[in-house]
Amino acid sequence: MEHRYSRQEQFAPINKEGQKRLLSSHVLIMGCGALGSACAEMLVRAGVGALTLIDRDVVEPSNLHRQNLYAERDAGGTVPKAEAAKERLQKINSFTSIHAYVLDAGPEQIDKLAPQCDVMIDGSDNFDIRFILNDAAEKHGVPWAFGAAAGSVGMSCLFLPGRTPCLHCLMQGMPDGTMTCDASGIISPAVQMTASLQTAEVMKLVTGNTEALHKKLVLFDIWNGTHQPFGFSSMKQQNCPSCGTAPEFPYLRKKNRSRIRTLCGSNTVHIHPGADVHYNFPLLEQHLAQHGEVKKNKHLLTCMLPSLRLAVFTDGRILIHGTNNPEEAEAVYHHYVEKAAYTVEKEPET
Amino acid sequence: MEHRYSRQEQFAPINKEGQKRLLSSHVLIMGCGALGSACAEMLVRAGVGALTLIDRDVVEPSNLHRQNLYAERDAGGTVPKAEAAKERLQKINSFTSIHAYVLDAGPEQIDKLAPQCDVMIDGSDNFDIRFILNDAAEKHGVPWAFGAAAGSVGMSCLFLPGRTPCLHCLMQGMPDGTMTCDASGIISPAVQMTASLQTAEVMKLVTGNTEALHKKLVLFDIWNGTHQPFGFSSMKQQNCPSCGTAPEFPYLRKKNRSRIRTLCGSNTVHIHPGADVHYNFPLLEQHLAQHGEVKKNKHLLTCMLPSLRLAVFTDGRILIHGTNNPEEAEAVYHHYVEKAAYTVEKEPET
Amino acid sequence: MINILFFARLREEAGQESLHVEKAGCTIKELKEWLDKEYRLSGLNRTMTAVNEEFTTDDTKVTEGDTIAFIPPVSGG
Amino acid sequence: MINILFFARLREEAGQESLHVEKAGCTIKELKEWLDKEYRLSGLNRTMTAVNEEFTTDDTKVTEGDTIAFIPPVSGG
Repeated sequence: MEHRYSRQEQFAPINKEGQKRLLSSHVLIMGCGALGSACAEMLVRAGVGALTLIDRDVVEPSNLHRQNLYAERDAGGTVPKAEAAKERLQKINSFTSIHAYVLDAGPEQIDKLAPQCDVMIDGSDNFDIRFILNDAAEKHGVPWAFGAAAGSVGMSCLFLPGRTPCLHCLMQGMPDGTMTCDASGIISPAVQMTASLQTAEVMKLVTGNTEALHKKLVLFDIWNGTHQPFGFSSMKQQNCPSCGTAPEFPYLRKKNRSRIRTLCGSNTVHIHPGADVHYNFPLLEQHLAQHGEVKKNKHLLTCMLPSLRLAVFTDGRILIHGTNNPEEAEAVYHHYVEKAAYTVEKEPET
Repeated sequence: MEHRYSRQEQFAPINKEGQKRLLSSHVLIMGCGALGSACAEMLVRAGVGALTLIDRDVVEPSNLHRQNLYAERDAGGTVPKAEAAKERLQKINSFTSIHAYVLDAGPEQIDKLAPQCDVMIDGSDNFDIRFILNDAAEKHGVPWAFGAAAGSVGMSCLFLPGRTPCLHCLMQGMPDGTMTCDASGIISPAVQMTASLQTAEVMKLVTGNTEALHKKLVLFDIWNGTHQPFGFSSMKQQNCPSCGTAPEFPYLRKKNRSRIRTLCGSNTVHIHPGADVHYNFPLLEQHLAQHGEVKKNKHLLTCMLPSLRLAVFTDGRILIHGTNNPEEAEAVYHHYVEKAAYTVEKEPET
Repeated sequence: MINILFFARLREEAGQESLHVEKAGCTIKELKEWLDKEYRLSGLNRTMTAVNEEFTTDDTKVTEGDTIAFIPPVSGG
Repeated sequence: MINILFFARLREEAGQESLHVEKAGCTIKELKEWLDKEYRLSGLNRTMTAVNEEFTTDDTKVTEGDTIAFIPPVSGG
């Protein structure tokens, strides 16, 4: 029987030499939602040597229509995406070394993990994380593949520190009023197309085909049939705070990210009380059991409240499903969770 | 928790009405290789009501880098793709009704299955099958989504009987010297991109968005960054034997397809002795066991010969892995298999 | 005459794919202000802009025959 | 002057993406014969041809300024 990478080595620009490089490369994927799942599967099938997966969320039924690593049995709302992703990926390729972090990664963690990998892939759903990735990429000289999709639209772009302008140059600051999956929905062909564009650039990079890199931002709409590359080489700002002559990496310095956030594409509020907040889980369970059914595993504890579902992670984060209202979520947190909280000093788990 | 199709219904052109149509649609996928796997997964996740899968092959290690329904445990060379595909797809969505045929489908079977579905997807790797699909599509008025990929190149096009020219008009006869995965290799982003283009058109069709159909052939090369639609409305031939004023559906009439074929993308020869040839399996097993290790399941029997691997299917077909030489394969067939063959008249299993 | 292309959300808001207008000589910033006033397009301020398929900044002057694309960032994933 | 674009396999064989030649007035068939002779491109006979992004047949005449794309069919999958 021919070996598993034979058809990929047969592709002339990769060949045996490129495959060898691919097998010893390390890719970090930030977020295991739709784009993260799709990129991770392609790269693991292709034979990437090591993969670092980071995701803070659990698998929900509404993820299944577009997130290709998850099956029905994962979608009960208690399995962390990073764990479910790793499990499926290892069945696909047991030779890839996969590090899965169930973690709401912020500047500290990304700053620590970025220099360990050859390239980073954006599998996130928000520009807060993307600007942190961009700063970490510039600081450590690690390329990263931006990707975003909503509705039938997608965009993708590889940023190469020192060789292309960065995201900060291109967008000239954090965008607002962006297209989200919440507002516009999302269809899986738009996801796979965006992820294919991201993965192709990453494959060029890790197989040593740097001369083939596209160096353009591609924008498409798979529903109306448009597909357009845009050059951005002239956007470099010499005084860019992320990649200019005296960079300050402003998004790596921000420790005070918003504590309460509404998640893209799900009727859910995320609360991060702080890296040093933890819970007395036996006490929490005893308390919550009076209000609804409690389930737990090594990563989290869930409780079905009358109209909401609560998930408390061992790293201190809370997801409140069934609301988009930060104030309601805050009230739920105070009422049900806060009394079991305590504070410790702890290293980020990297 | 929000339901599994909530983000797809949120996409305005689909909404609840389109989702309802999707849930009651029936799609046929011809071939469960790279494109067939990718289209099947997207459609099953999206909630397609019924899926007919047809494939004649077994899962091999060299499929894993690009065929997204298969994992390592499937790739021992004894599990039929249609079966492995169905198993994974049902874990993803247990509500889709999936009919899996382990079958070397020819004109008779396709002619019979085409009118039962709303649209057909080309997941094959050769134009022999595509011209049969095209004739069946025209005869029964069923749209079909052509797709092909090799190297980093892909093309896709939806053919609408009565509304667009057909494949026969467009290509003006069976092409030769085409790009194959054998010669050019194949990378998974090219597969996912082609399948995304096919699936998007199929989704438009089955959700009732016919005015959004692209009606162009899209050609791309994801390595050099080209992506180009081509119109083909002027290619309609009034005397086309497949879709003209007096159609003869020539590819549905051909019963004498080549008996021995080399398969695309694998060092394998396929022998089809004829629909009425069957084997005495106990005799075959007894005979083959003298030459190498024999394994069997309900679909096939395999034997590891000194330098080749032989798979004999219960429907009469033979795959000989480890050679590209039809003459060598023919000799192996005569030497090891033919003496256990007998002939019966049997209906095609549809 | 210049050619303006709208993408993604802006295409829906504008209700059209493109616009041909006599606006050669003005800057991207002026063009955005004009579109904001005439077509009530939202968030043009933080919309990326490309002239002839190359991204550019707000102070760029557009010239006769240019194609200007307005691209609102997509954030989902 | 016409603009010839090569795709997929033909691009590799031709060693270039495009060609500018003085061939206005000839048919696609004549153009294919010329390319076969001058550039030794294989299988042009069964190659799909588009003029200005619309597929067309071998008897079409090309006119000044046309862009002609040669697209060899891909069969894998």
